[in-house]
Amino acid sequence: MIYIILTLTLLLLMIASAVYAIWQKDLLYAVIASGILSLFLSIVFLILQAPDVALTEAAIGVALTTIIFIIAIRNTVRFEDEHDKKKVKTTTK
Amino acid sequence: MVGSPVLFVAIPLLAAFIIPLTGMMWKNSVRVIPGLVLAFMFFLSISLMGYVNEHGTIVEVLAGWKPPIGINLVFSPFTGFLTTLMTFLGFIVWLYSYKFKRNVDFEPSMKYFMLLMLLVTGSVGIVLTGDIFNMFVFIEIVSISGYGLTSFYTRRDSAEAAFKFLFMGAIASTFLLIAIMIIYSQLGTLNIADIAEKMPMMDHKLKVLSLVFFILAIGVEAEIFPLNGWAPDVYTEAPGPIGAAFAGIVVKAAIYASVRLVYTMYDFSGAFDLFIIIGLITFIMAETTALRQDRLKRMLAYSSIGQMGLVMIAFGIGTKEGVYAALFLMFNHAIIKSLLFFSGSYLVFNKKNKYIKHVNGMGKYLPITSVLFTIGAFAIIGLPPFAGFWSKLAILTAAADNKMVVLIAVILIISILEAVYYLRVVNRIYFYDKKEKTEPKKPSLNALVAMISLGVIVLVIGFYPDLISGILDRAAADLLDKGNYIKDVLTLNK
Amino acid sequence: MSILEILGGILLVIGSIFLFLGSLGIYRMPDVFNRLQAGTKASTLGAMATILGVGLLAPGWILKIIIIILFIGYSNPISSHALARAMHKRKAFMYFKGEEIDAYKEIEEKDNTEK
Amino acid sequence: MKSDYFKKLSFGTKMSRFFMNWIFLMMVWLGFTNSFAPQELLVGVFLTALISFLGIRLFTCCDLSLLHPVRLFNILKFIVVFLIALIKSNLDVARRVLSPSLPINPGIVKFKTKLTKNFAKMVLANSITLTPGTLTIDIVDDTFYIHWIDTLTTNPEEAFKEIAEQFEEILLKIF
Amino acid sequence: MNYIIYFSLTVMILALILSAIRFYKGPSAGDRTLALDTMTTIGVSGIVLLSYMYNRYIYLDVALVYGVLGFIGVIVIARYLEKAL
Amino acid sequence: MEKYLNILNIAIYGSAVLLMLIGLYGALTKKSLIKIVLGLSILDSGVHLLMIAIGYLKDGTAPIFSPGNEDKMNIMVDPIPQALVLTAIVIGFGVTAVALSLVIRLYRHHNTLRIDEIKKLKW
Amino acid sequence: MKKVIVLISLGILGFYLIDIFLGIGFGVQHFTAGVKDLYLSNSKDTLKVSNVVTAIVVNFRGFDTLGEVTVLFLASTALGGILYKKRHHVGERSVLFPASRVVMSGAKLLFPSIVLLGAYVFIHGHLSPGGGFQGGTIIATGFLLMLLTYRNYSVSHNRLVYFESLAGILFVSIGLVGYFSKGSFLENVLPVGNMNELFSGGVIGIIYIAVGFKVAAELTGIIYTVLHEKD
Repeated sequence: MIYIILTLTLLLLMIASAVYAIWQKDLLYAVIASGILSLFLSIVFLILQAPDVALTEAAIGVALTTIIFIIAIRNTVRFEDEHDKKKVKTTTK
Repeated sequence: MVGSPVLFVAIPLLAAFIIPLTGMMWKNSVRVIPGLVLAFMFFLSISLMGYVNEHGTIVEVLAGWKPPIGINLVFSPFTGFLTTLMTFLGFIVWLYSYKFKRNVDFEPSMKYFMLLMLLVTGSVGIVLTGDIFNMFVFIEIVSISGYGLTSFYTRRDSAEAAFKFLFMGAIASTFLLIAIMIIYSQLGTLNIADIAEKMPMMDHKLKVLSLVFFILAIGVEAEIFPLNGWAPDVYTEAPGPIGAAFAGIVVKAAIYASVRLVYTMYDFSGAFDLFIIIGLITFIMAETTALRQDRLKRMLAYSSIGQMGLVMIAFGIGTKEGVYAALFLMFNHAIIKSLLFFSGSYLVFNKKNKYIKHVNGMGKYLPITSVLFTIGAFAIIGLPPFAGFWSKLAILTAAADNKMVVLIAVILIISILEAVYYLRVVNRIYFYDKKEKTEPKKPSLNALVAMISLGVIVLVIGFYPDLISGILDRAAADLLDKGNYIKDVLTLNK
Repeated sequence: MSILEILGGILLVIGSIFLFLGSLGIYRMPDVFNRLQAGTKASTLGAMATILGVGLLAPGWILKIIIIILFIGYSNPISSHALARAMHKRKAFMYFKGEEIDAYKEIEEKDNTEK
Repeated sequence: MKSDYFKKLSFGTKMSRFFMNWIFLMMVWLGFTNSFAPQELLVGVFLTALISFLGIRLFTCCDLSLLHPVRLFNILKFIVVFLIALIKSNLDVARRVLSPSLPINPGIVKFKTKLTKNFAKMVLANSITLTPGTLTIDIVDDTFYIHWIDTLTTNPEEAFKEIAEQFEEILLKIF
Repeated sequence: MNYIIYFSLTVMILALILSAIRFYKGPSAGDRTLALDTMTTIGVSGIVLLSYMYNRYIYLDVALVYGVLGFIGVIVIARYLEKAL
Repeated sequence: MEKYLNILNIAIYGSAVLLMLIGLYGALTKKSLIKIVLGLSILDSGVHLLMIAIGYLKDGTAPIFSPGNEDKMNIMVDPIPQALVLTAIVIGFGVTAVALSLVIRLYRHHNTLRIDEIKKLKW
Repeated sequence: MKKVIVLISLGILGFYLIDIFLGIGFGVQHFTAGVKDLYLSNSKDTLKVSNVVTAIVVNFRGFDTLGEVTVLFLASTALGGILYKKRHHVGERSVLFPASRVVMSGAKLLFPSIVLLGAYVFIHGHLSPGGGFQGGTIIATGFLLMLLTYRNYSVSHNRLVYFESLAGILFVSIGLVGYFSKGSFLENVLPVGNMNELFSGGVIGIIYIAVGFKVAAELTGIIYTVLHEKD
């Protein structure tokens, strides 16, 4: 029973972070959300008895993809609507 | 036996890993080694073709595990024919671009030749492999080298074209994975022959849906109608020889993949009608769009898509004559479209937008290139003394045998459209005056050799079509003989 | 029920409660520094206790368990320190009960004038 | 790897650092493999030797003298003190989090330390971060800037006594 | 013994949800990164617990790698927020 | 137990498909190039979850014959989808890296990430 | 308008996907004569590899892995080509200013352990979860940590190329040794040993070590290229 609840919660949080990643205008937050998605996905893989895949997802999904996205944001812009560049100051405070 | 099919993959990969090392010591090696490898692949495939003609299909086992367990490579008359064609074209593309753009730096040029070699390798891998997941891996190899090659020039639009290609390719690869998983979940195997044998056990609905996913995925590379949005941009923005490589190599491999699926893996004939419909739509849409283009490479791109539609139609006819016609068309299209791309990119060399009007009066300045372009144009329209005539004839007779009158009419009408836009370009080459003052670029010797050899092949096949018809006959028979394929792969005595 | 199992069970309960308290801390606290305070300490101890509890329940795994514990105890404060420094540099909102006590400001002002 | 952060050291200490790190990495390897099988040990010895040889310029924190019994005793003492402080800090956090009125009075204070080695400062900073109500924000030379959840004093010396004295005493004996 | 594990898992789930709420509410980038960090820590302990439940020693590798890479991810984000990247 | 498995059936397949759809939605409708790439990577994640779920077997354990508890290893989940997903994840990462480098180059030329301002070729 | 069309088509796609997969079922096996049991038994009896996934990835379907390594190689090549520009001041520094003392000292102590962890993961690929790709990724992130914390830390480009090429050549040549001595590419040529010991599984361990080095070098190269993109 607890397995079911655990799995359902993880799946729910996963979907929520995916929706958040698509919905959020701030690309940095979206990228962090996709990192969280991979985090939960890796635990789900473990529950589905696939430790190899969980390890790979933890290594590539959580770390590398997030890192390379952040470097890409560093090289470009942080906001989806570039006209709101002034928002940087208001949102990060 | 001189070699084995696995060398088609192993040697280029070995070379690709060696090239960065040798490039540090001897800079020219980054150009020479890929050429040597491509030439080696071509001769290997010719010698293996000779062996296959005498002894029958070669099935190469990898890692020592027999087919349902391990991956296997199949070198049959059909795949061997395609392999020979692809490696030959790869070599010609290399030859053409050997001195291409001297002003390009060392590092990009190394990447260019390496990516070109791996593009050919990936396409050959798609054709040779007997395992659907392995096919997925090779498709990804082809796609990624395609993205790299498309954005080779650091111009504005090339990155955009590559991004577009990547977008469609990424979605397609997920569809391919879904289709593979549907099949695996029902049959528990990934080997094509094994799947083909067990296919009747599968639920009909799942069968149809998985085929749809397969076609959606492979259609992106095969440039079938709604999925070919990337093609014109990529052909326009990529370097000239890469357009030829796409038209001659990548698309052929993708068409092979879809044909292998429908003819061998799936056991219902409704797919043939699907082929005809898709092919017809692609053919009509592409040729009518090509008529409206004002850029040369874009026009050639649409023409190439149209020809692929014609190939799909020919495969959709489903009889031996149809397959024969399709293979002939593939051969002709590979040779002729490469010739057109090669000579066409010299006709509009160094122009920023490469409009058709830039070819005005080039007949006087670049006589050989213009003649070669004209030969290519006449051949692809299907005028009698050239190679294209025989393939058009073959498809028309195949359609006539099956009493597909509408099909014949449509092909003929669209062919006239095709003739219109090609003859328009030829007309401009010879009967217009040159307006720009810039001096046209003369082709270098290696490029000239490459173009002339292609032109000679077009002429020779045009006069003596029997040279190739034996090979095509065997290849068509091999494709249609599904039971033999399964027997060859599964009852392997090693 | 051996003594190890009882100890392990107790550690599991304590650890998970502290994990929860850490999350509650980052949920309740008013600004990012206080959240970091609560989150780091409680979740570090919570994770360490939980993992040690598992190590006591399955004694054969103990070496690897110790490595994981050491690693968590080592890396968590570093990451929260890095975050705190970054957020202070970004001039994130700081909550003060009474007057403002910010000794670090002088360094940042010095940095800014140097630039 | 030309850097001013990697200090140049003479050969003797290099050797001794190498062995220290070999021992350290070997212990980590034992933790990873969780087994004493001869094959694992063999591979581990070679691998850790290789890594500590290649990364000789990275290890500047400590050498074999760390294994002196007095220091080992102090390390143990430090761990005990640290664990007690950690548990205390957690109870403190629990008290603050669970009380409905959030009894906090945050602020940033500074104090100076007598430690000289970067690594020792790092350990001190980590310990401070994990102990009651404090969070290291930055170290500039030998000044620590601490975010204090319940600011009792802004005087550097008093703050030092309150926060870091017990750790620093032991750390000075270790390094 | 099983009930203790169930209890711990339930509490961990609640903790995960609380940090997820903090991630959603923000307001600053630091809060979100902190939420990610906390989730990683909870995840490591959760994986260790799961590996005990399934009684497979080898799953501990996943926890170790998970912790290391989560830490590096947080450092990267912190460095980006410092505008040092 | 049947009932619970049924719940999980719907939940896991449903969330995998939902992940795919969310990713596709983002990739198709969003304007920012990085968002599009993010959508593609979410799409990949969904497919990977789908593949692993197909290979799962009730009461199965991971396909690793480690010493200790041999009694559990009668039923093993299907190792093949796991191997395929391993390959697919790495390939997906390669594609993502190439896509992001293309995005960086597009930004270098156009100084914007918005697709409707870049669109010079027909999309 | 576009969103509505997209939503409708996605709805259709989602309906069909859910339909297919609910029909397939969760936790049950549909096929009876699949290759799964062959893989399990062969891996246990013939190859003596305890991690069946590794056995599949490296031996039964080792050709896929070769392709996968090639994909990463291609990705790093293509990325270098895409981001190429004639720059004079490339690779001078990766970050603008160093991190704080704490992070620097922490990273310095952690870096060897991370590399050791990566090596552990790919050496034990046939015994426990993980393998070349994961281990390589971990090592690459370790290098990234150093690049991010120290301002002047740099990775020698030539050394990366050496590692990458030599590891790739090692992989292909192991395959070719199998081809020339036993008759098929990538076939096992070494004794397989006993199950659950470190030296077992024949060439699988060696191949995974090669893959690990190659992936580590490639990913470090990718990160390095992207990180130094901005002037």
